[in-house]
Amino acid sequence: MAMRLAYSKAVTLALAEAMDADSSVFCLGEDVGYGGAYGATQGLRDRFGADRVRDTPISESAIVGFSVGAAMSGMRPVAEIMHMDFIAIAMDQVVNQAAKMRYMFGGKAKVPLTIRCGVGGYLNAAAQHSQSLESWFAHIPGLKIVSAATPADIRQVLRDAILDDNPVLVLEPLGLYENVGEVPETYARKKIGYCDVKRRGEDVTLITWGRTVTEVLEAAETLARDQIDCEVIDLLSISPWDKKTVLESVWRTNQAVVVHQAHRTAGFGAEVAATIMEKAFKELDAPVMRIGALDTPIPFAPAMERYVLPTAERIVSEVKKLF
Amino acid sequence: MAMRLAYSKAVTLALAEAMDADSSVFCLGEDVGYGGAYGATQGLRDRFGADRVRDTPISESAIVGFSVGAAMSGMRPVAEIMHMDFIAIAMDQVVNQAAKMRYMFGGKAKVPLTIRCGVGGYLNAAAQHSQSLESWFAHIPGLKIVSAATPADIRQVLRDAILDDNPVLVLEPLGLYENVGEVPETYARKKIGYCDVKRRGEDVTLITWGRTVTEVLEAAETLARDQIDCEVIDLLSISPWDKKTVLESVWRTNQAVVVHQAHRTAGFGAEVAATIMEKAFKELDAPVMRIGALDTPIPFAPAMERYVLPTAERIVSEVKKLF
Amino acid sequence: MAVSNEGDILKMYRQMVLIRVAEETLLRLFESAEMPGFIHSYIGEEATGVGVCQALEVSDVITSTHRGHGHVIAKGCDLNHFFAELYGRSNGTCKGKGGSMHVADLDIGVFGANGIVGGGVPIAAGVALAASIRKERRVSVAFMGDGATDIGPFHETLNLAAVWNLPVVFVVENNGFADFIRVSDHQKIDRISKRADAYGMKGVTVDGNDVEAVFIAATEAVRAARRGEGPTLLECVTYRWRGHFEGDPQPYRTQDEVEEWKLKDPLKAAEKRLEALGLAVQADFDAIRKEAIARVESAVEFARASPHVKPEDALSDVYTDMEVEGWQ
Amino acid sequence: MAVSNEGDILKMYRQMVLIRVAEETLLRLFESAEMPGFIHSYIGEEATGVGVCQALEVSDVITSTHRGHGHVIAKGCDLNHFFAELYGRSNGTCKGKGGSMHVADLDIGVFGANGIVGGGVPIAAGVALAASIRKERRVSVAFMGDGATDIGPFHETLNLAAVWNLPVVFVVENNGFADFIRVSDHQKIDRISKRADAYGMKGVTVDGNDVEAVFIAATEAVRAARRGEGPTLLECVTYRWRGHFEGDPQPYRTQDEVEEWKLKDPLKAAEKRLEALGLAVQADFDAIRKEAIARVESAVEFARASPHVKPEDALSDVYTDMEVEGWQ
Ligand SMILES: Cc1ncc(C[n+]2csc(CCOP(=O)(O)OP(=O)(O)O)c2C)c(N)n1
Ligand SMILES: Cc1ncc(C[n+]2csc(CCOP(=O)(O)OP(=O)(O)O)c2C)c(N)n1
Ligand SMILES: [Mg+2]
Ligand SMILES: [Mg+2]
Repeated sequence: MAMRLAYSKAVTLALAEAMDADSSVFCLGEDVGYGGAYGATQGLRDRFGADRVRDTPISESAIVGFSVGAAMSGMRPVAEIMHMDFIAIAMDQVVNQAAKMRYMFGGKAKVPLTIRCGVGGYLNAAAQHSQSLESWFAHIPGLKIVSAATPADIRQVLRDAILDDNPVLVLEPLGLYENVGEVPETYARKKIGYCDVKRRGEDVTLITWGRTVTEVLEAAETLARDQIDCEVIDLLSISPWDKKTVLESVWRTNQAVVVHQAHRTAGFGAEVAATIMEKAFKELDAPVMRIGALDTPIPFAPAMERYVLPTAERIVSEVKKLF
Repeated sequence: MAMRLAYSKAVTLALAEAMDADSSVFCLGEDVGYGGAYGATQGLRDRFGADRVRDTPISESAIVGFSVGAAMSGMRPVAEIMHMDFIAIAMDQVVNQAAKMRYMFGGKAKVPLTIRCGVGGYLNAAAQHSQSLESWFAHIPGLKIVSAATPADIRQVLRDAILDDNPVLVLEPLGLYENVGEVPETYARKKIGYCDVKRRGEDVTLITWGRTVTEVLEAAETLARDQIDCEVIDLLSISPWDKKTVLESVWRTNQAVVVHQAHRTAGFGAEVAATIMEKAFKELDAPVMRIGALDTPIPFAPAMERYVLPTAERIVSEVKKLF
Repeated sequence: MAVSNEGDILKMYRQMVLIRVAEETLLRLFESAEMPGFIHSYIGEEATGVGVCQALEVSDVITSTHRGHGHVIAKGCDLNHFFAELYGRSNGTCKGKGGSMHVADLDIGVFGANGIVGGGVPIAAGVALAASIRKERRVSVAFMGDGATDIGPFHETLNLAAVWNLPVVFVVENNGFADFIRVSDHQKIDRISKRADAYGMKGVTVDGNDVEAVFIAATEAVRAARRGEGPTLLECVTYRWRGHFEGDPQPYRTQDEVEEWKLKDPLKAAEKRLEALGLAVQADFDAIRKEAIARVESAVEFARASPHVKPEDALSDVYTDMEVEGWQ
Repeated sequence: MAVSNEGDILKMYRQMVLIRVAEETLLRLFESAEMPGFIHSYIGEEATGVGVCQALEVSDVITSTHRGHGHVIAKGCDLNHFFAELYGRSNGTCKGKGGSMHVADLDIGVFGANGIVGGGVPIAAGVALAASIRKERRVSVAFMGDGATDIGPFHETLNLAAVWNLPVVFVVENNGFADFIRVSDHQKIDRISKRADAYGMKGVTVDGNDVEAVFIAATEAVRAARRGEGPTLLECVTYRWRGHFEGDPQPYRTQDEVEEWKLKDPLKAAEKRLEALGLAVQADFDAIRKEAIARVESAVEFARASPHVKPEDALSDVYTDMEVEGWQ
């Protein structure tokens, strides 16, 4: 029996299940005890107690740093960074500590740490509350990164992340928290690194993740009306990513477009595009197209923000250029 | 009359010239008053006084944050981050503040800030003292990034950075500080965004920057003996980068390899490769090759570090695969 | 401590009323979805921003926070362009690029509201550093919340500002909460101003709802800074009447608690004082409020009539010398 | 304060000598270029690491710093694998991946030296958080330098550790300098332990060259932590005999100053105390030193004879469950 849940409640579900299943799982972050700024941890403190659902001061570096220490001691902390922009305060702990501990210590440490980040724009929250910074972390060995666009997927990837013995960033698009969808009753673990083909198609492979999944799917519907048959792959896992599935699709469609909400320049789309071109150079009819936010800080005024960020409409008009 | 100077002394020269030319230029950072951990600011405090050459506590966030405020007040601070790894402490001030101030404030602020960072490995300094993180910053609108591999080039780009009205990161490869080379007597300003073709060649375009410039040039010499005639472009400026020169070269050679010391995955090489493939798809005989550090934290033991980081020898063997 | 110039109280009262009315108006506009983004209301905390800014000269600089409307208006930001910014219009103070969390006006020393907690703290110190190097008389003020005193850059900044003896005042608006978290749950000390001791800096706590007390303490701190005596940490104890942001369900406190604090309304307190001093009577207060309403309404009209931004406007102001590429 | 168990002093003296000899040996090896990387010498500061670690149980945890050799040896790290790590050999504590700045041995509670100033501070608190949640008796200690007390994560950590009342001790080794900068030039307070007040935490300063005093203070702090009384900030005042790193030209101090501090040699002080207590005489000290030399020499031999790393070893230990691709 599947349930219908809002995205934020699917997060809560995953956290509750994980805490039920394993007493070493605990949550910490700003306001998480009161349910979180976006309601994703509602009810957890009542259920699991203040010891395991911890409100913190505004101290991102301590939030992540304490989590690293706790993880090295055998706990499975789930830290929340309210907006990914704020992870800037905690970069040392994420990148120089969490990511490298195991390696620096010759494989003797395990850091089973999950960092949930609200991510991205379309909130009219301007330049310091709208960033999608996954490419920073994809560049850092030792980290894994997942993201999801539907309630079912976030439940899956978040639980997978918590079970993973490595530090994993879980990116939750802020603009999707209220979207409702089906969530399967049971969870079965999958090892991080899988993607999901959200739509089968023959003409072009659209690769995306996070917030733009919904935009891409909408674009694919529109394009279908113009006889352009899109395959849509939601990476779900950005690091590592499922190259095999993507390449097999591109070998078949001979065209690829990568779409993300992060800035286009030096976004993770560049990695995907470069990889596809390395491995499917002969099969490609055209260069891999990259669609991302324009290279400006995210502006406040809605009309400008909608212009800067990729939308379904924009994706349609860009993809059409290939045909 | 050119001078022969060590790289670190070319940095000192550029700083002294800039401070001589403009009283709003000042330096701050850990140990800069005592000449800096790597000797790049030696003698400056004696010459310009403790007001303009300032030792700071170990407070990277304050170093950059104070610089942002001073820059917005019309000063031209030159902040030093001893190893780029430590910029992790200051990411908020670099990315959320310095980069975005002008934009968030509707173009009314100017942030003429220079951030000098020692960068990269080959020092046996292990995972937290060896990173090359330029791709993080290339992803952030509002920042510029330059790097240089020779004394002459660092004098040029550093002075250009200080004169620039935007925040500029200047990456100084730690492994090159003691290299000696000619530096022209006079400086003439160039607007950031230029590259330097360090070697003309017909068979393949090698694009690189920073520490790997010397490795690539050495590799090109070796390859020449095998009749492989490499063009070597030192980007010098990573953001923005001189696409035109690179593309014109690739249109001619029909092959491109991008080499950097940063990790390969999601490194700036992905951006360069993706761009070349977008703009020279038809001209390319093979996919753009990317050579970067392997995707592991930088290990301590010299034998492992040399394996992980790209070396001239490795570049030779990789490039040969194209022929 | 010397009583402030009595005329100042009236002036400050006027400012507080203006802020109150502006904020009340904003809430209505926001509720009716006329205004995009997030709103963090300053209602109840007016005495702090006003008392501090009254101690400043135009050439002095403030950095503000996500809860910045009060600071910005108190420092003298033009209301028309302020409202236009909140509407995201092209003649807003930031051309619609900043919005509520980034209102700025460098000409009058508003170096910006800031969406990052603690983000403006080192920046204000950097302004003071520039003043110190150039031997200018400029003083800067960093406004921050109680929550901001827990974040790393606060610590780095206060330490270095003390070491360099900079002309900066760190104003902590202790409004009882950091987001949903009570001060007593995010730090274990009874006075935030105690943190000054960790830096060899002067620390002062005042009633942040008493505009005169704030003004006097701020004047003292600003004078000390200007005289080269270095920074002060000034804690103003006040209370946030509204939720953290508009829409906050506020499970963390009772309405009773809020009502209790409303009895300490800084505007009412100022009215009492003005009456006691014989400087004004109820009719004056009514007139002042009416005048404020008129000013705010006209600013809202200005904003509503302001030109909408063009999508492509987004491409400018990233760099001083380069345009960014738009969609082809 | 109660005198420590007298046997402890002898034990601690032994440890200090071992560290001193290990460090002296390292310097020679480093100078002869036998050892790669950077070396930050602990000579002169032995009493701090030893006094603190003596107060700990094996299951207690420390996080250390770039100047970590002393801490790590004092906590009981096996000398053979310690030296092998510094040589970058595959049977080093970190398989040659960490080197001097990252020596770690989780089994005996060494959660690593750390190359980032302040990097280990929140990590130690996180270990204490785990102990607190699981109601274990484990206490953790974060070692840090005076310089580390200026960095943001220090502040965030101490505040939160106090709020959560965690079983952690923050040990500040005030050795007079942060890199080239004197403490008086990087902070304006006379006692770093004063910073504890900013967090509602207990702060103590002791003579960091008096191993007994350090031990007593650390024991008290550890006991308090174990009893659920929360964290302590323990400042140990000592002095760095060598340059910041080997090769540092030290323009920032005179040799006279160094010589003065050498008169306060913690080893010599312990010898005096042992003699006064009638627990040992010069011949014992000579024997202890000889024994230390033998242990260190044998560890160096072990390291030298240890297998070299293979380049491809670099590919493992990035993740628990994935290998990284090497060159094709
Ligand atoms: C670095 C950072 N972390 C978290 C947030 C989210 N956030 C916005 S306001 C706020 C609370 C601020 O509390 P306080 O400093 O007391 O200011 P107040 O809202 O009470 O005025 C938080 C946590 C942020 N903007 N920046
Ligand atoms: C975040 C960061 N900034 C700068 C450095 C460079 N650095 C290494 S050690 C050191 C000085 C540390 O001083 P202190 O904390 O007093 O320790 P000590 O060296 O005196 O033992 C500095 C600045 C670093 N490793 N990390
Ligand atoms: Mg508050
Ligand atoms: Mg020190």
